[in-house]
Amino acid sequence: MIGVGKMKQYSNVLDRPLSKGKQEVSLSAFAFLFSELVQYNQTQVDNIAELERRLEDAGYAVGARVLELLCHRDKGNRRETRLLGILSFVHSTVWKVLFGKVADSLEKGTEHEDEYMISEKELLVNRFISIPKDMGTFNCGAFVAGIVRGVLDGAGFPAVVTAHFVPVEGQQRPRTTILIKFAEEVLRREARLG
Amino acid sequence: MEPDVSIETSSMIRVAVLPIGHVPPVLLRDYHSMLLRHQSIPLSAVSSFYTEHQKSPFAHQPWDSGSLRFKFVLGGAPPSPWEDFQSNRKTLAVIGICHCPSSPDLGSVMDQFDSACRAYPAALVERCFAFCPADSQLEDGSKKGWNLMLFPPADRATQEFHLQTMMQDIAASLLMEFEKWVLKAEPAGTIVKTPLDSQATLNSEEVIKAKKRRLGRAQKTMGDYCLLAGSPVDANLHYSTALELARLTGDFFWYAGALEGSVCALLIDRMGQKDTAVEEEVRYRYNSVILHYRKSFIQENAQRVSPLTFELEATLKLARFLCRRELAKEVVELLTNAADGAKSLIDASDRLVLYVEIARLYGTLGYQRKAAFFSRQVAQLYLQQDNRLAAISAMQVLAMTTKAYRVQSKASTLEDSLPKKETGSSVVEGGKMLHQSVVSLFESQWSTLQMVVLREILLSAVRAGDPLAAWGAAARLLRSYYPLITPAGQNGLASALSNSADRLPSGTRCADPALPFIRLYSFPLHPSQMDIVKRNPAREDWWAGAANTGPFIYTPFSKGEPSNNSKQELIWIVGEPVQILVELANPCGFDLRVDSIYLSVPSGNFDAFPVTVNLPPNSSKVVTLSGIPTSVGPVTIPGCTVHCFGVITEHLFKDVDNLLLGATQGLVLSDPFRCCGSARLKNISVPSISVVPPLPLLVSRVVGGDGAIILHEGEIRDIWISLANAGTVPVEQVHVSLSGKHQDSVLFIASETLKSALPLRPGAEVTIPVTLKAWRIVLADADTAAGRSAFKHSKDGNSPTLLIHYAGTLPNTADPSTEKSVVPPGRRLVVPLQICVLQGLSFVKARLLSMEIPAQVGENLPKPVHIDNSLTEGAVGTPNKMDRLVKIDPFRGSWGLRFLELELSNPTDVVFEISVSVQLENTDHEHSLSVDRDATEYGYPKTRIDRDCSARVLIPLEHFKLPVLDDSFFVKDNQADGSGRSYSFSERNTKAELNASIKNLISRIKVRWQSGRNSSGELNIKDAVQAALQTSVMDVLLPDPLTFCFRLSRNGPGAENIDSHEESNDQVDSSASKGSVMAHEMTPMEVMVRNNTKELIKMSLNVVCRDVAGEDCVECANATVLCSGVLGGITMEVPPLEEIKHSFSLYFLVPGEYTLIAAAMIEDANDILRARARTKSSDEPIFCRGPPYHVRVVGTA
Amino acid sequence: MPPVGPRSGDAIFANVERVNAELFTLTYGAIVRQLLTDLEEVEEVNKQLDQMGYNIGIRLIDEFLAKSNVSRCVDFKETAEVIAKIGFKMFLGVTASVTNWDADGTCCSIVLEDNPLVDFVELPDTCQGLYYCNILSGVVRGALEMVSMKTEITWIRDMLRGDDAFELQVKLLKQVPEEYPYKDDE
Amino acid sequence: MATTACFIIVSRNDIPIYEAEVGSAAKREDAAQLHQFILHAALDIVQDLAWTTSAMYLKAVDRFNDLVVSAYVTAETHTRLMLLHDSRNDDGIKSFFQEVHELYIKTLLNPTYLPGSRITSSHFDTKVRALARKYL
Repeated sequence: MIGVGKMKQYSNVLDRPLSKGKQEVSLSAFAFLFSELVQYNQTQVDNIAELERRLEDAGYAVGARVLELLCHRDKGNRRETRLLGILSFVHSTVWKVLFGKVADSLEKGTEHEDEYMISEKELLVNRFISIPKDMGTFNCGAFVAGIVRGVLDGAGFPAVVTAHFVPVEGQQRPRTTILIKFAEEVLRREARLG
Repeated sequence: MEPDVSIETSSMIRVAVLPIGHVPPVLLRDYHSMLLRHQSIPLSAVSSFYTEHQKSPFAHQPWDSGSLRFKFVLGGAPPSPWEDFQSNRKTLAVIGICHCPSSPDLGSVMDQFDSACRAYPAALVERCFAFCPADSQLEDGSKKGWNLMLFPPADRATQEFHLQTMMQDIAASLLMEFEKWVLKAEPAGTIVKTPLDSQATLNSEEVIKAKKRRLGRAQKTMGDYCLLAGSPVDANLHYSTALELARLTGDFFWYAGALEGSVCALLIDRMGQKDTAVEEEVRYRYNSVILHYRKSFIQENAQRVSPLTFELEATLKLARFLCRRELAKEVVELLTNAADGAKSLIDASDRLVLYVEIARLYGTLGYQRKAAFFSRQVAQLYLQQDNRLAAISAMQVLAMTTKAYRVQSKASTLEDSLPKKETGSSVVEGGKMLHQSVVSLFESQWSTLQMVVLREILLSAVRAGDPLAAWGAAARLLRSYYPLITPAGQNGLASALSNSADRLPSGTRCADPALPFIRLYSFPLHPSQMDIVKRNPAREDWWAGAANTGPFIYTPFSKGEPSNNSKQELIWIVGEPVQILVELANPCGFDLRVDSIYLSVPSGNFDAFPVTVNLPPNSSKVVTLSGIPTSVGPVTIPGCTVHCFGVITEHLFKDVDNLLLGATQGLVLSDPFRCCGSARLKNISVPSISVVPPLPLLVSRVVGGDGAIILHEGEIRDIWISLANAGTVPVEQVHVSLSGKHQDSVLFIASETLKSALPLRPGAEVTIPVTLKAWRIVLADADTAAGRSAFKHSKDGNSPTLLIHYAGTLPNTADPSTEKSVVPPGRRLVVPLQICVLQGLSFVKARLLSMEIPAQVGENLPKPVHIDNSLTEGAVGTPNKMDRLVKIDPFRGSWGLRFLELELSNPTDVVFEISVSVQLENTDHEHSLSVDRDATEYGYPKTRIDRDCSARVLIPLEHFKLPVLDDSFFVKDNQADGSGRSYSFSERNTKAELNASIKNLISRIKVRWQSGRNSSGELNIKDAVQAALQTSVMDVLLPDPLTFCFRLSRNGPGAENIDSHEESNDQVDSSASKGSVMAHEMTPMEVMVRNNTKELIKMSLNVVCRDVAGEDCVECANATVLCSGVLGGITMEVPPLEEIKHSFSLYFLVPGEYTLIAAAMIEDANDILRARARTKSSDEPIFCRGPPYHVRVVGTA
Repeated sequence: MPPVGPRSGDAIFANVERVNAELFTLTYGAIVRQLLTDLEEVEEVNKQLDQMGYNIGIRLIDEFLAKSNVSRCVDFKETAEVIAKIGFKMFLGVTASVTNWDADGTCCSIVLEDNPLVDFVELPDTCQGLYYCNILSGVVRGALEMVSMKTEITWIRDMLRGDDAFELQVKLLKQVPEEYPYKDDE
Repeated sequence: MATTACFIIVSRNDIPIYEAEVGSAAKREDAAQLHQFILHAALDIVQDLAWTTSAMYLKAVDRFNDLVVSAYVTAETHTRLMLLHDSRNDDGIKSFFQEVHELYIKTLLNPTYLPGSRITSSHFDTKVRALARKYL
């Protein structure tokens, strides 16, 4: 029956036009799915770091694809070759498409040249997840961090990307900051390109 | 074309360096390198040797700043046809190099030198340097002609200095020669030609033009000499005129030449310092140089000669000049154009040079892949010319490309492994993207290219006669690309491997492994026999905590993905062999013979035992590799050392792991193990192993028991386990514990015996008994055939296991010095008791029987039943056993006598003998005066049950009757028959008591079996019996409230003596005869009523006498029995636990059998009685009836 | 003012918060990818996906009942309809149809023309036998179990296997008498 | 249609994840090999060039003898579509690249496809060859 499948042309993904990305599903559907992602991975690890790594990997897979898709669809086949360009691409284009809004803020790290931060008051994936006490600093943002890393790495800006809770005064829920630390080769190249 | 040309080349004086006589290559290289230090001699240094003969033509010679440049050509070069065009192509000096020790006769040396020099007509200066001459040579050397320079043996510095002066001298003389030449050249415009100008062209020219052209060329040449003389300014002057003339005469070729010269002059003048202006200028002029060379291309003699080489050289020169990363684009453009030229080059060697140069330049540009590409082109050119030297060069060139094509030999990767990783990780930040890191680790990536390159390397290596290189190439090819190679091709490679191996000395090592693929299969941590347990010196019972862990706790494959960070600790012991399983795969189409394979242990404290393996095509095999740790310390096992295809190679586990990882990601060609049909297994991390000093080693053996110990259900047997110390250290501590299922089946372990044997010296042995009691087979298995289920059991590992923790001496931790020295660990010996429980007798059912045996009226008083031991002990088979089996007390009456009938069947194929015994506490009869014995046991005859037979066993129960009826029982009774009456205390409690009493009743019944000589056990029938008794337990236990009995009171009162127990039995026997009554006599009788309760009972007693027909023969019309005294409605009160007598007399008219029955109507019965009588209503009277008594009346009617 | 009877799927979907389907699809893709890498065997992956779906199903039912005031559907037929028409719409924004009822109304098919899970997906030969959308069957099973209907769910058609639609066969095994332990605690 | 045309997709780590000889010329193994060697060599140039422009189509980047290498760098910078050809039809090549790029995106989006691994899908191959016939 698989053979039959190959015959059917319309069944093949390559023949379908790329979606315009306007389609939507209910947030709770995603919420359920995401919580399953987290729960499954919990069964595969014995420590938080490992869990975050696995979530990040999952995110990476998403990011790498999103990059290619969006550059083609939303940026008319232009590549981002400069650091700031790619950052704003992540901060605005990627965020807009995936989370329906531009990220709250994009800042340059104060102490380190190679660090940038994307902050979000209420990261989509953290909205419906409440971290059990025993999981300490675990942050589902790792998934988003993975997406970011996927985009950056894909575009040739390898970086270490991590998600952190940052307490905000006057609010009991902390905001999530995605910390991006670029590899030195990236900065070297930036310098060369001037 | 010439290799290694640059713009500056035009200013270099070419010097041939020729070895004269035999000069060992090493030395030659050394001397040459000494010369190379003097490639540039400053004019300032020359001046001392320089003597001005005439006005120097070099007006603007920069004596202070300038210098002469040399280009040493080792071995010299054939004269070029283009010498006139570019003077730097002339070999202007010859330097001979002679190593005196190897050529003693300096005379002949000189002759050789002179003859050598003849090959260089253009040479202006000739010198022969003779190194380290002997004294003899020194003196006759001085005689010889002036151009032999002796370098007496001296320290390096001196020789350096000597050489320097020599060179300066040479420089000076050359300079003077140049001056001569220029002066000579000036007036007479000597005709200089190049192969380019054909006769035709020369003749055809009209005179003026020809003259001009000659002048121009002369000027150009003089410019060249100025350059060589290190005077750029003078050179420039000549060049500009030359350019002018060449332009006028359209002599493009020479124009270009002059222009090149001018650029060189410019650079020399600028002392090599480049600023953008200069760079711009150079770029500009050189482009026109290139242009003009191209212009000077003349069709008609194109085949014979073409200026193309010059165009290309110029291009390369510019490229080299600009060769910087920033200008990459431009350089690439130049080089690409240059490359285009290749195909139109006539001379193959020119093409070779061209490609070499391009490759080099790309290399310096950092374009490794480009460089590799052209290097390969070079290699192919070499391979086209079919000779060994060419092959060698080809091989060397290809070797340089391997990095770019990622087919390096492991040997080379080892060096640059670090930077490689670094770049790898920069692409793969944090190495998190697993598959990427895998890919960069995996050999095969751009297989098409890689295979070609490796094939070429193999080919060239074979031609070059370098078997090792050939082997390595073939190995890499086979290992990485077998899936892409046809079986035929694979065979070819295999034979290539063995062929090259034949040319190699045996025991040659190669960095590149070929086949097979080897992965860690499993790491048998200690067989449970040898478990090692960390010994905590602090606690005495170090085994505690370790004890509960079953033997199979250390399983190397833990759940979850292989996490290498959490490596297992593993301890090996010096001198105790260990084994590791590896899996070998041969995915190729030929039989693979691994001559030897053994664990490679760099740490060196391990003796690995090699094994030989044969792997059929496309097969994999799991091989056990063993070895013995030789000394204490950590052991690392990165892989295996393999001797295969005649060469020894290292196979690292991690390489294969990466490969497999790649395979799972679908990134690599194929998984060698999968395609050999071997299952995928999680990759196993080598545990971190440490070797510890020798420990004691206990080995166990079940004495006589080969394999499983076979027991019948419930069987109890002793077995003997012998423990021997096979280690080299005495056992000091030992502790035995149990684990596993059915621990309760081990009744006793003589651990004391073991302890007492300590310390157990090496080789010593001790045997300890262990008492086992077979458990019952669960009913599930019971129906399946006994044997099978039994074996299944033993397999299930549901037999118990003995854990014997033991250890050697504990270093006295008293002194702190030994504190740090780690305590030698203890060990654990696991002795699984392989118990097979065979199904034994199977219990079919138990049921309650009751029977009634009427009593006889006799003279004696009924006595409470009791048997003294003398009769029971082993009284099996004695004649009077029967009446013990069924205990009848004729007087007390055996009314409602109850038996427990057990039905047993024997499905096994052995014979069983059953013996039932009942145990009684004498406390039952507290009222009897018998001396108190704590327990008496009733034996019953053995019952034999043959195979496949079943048998019944009767167990009378009346012994259990209680003497007294008191209320405590009623509650139970009441619970028992579940009447809903409410009582003071809670049900639960009473139920418990009830069960307790039943249990205790049951527990006194034992059914033992015996089979054969040494197998015996007890049948577990408690539940069954309980079930059987549950309902009627009350009737079994409880006496009636009243018991009645009759007797003949013929020998008057007083005869009632209760103390004549001894002869009770015979009396009972005789009672029948004695009790017979004569007809036609007044027979006085007594009826006795005993109150078994603790309260006084009021009642009205009735006595009835019936004949055989059951007619009441007293109170009827034609009475056959007359009576005196009251028989009916006798009201009496019986005090608790007392008897009351009532006398009467009977007169039997007719002899025969009569039955006396006493019955009583209890008035105002209390609850107890009601309960016993199981009546609900409180008003209805309770009727109590004794057992029937028989009276035999003899006599005549 | 609770609207009478169940609200239409579209109405609900219009009102619930929504996210870009691509995020959903790609995330699901990432999950499947992880499972394939971790479990290696396609069968295991199918199991795990079904399990995940089941976990979702049993949690999702509350929200479903709450948002769509579906008066608890007693008979299986009705339930199936509700799932197809409302359930799929309100969560995935796609509508499904119910067909192929068997005689005794205990077995039907839920047919999906359009399925956000499988955008971009094409099964390579190494993944034949994978039920890519198996999570859906799990969801349906789990949800139905919460309304006390034990069901067995099998894929009849799968576009990834070349069929023209996705068809889930839902077979009612047994219907536990009505009781809502999960309804109250919210 | 180009007589010679060799198309490859090179992943990050410079591994060809798709190769196709799409020229009309008869296939010869040594030729095919040479083509790949040329393409491989061109990677150095592409690498440098890629960062100097944000365009994906880099036009002709390198040549050897009369064989020209044109390159197209996708957003996922490490993925390069490279074509070795002897024709000079620039627009054709450009559109070819763009359409193949779209195919590549679709392939990439397939979750069962692991970025950087070989593209084994047979549809992909057939479609690429079709495009080659159409544009080259």
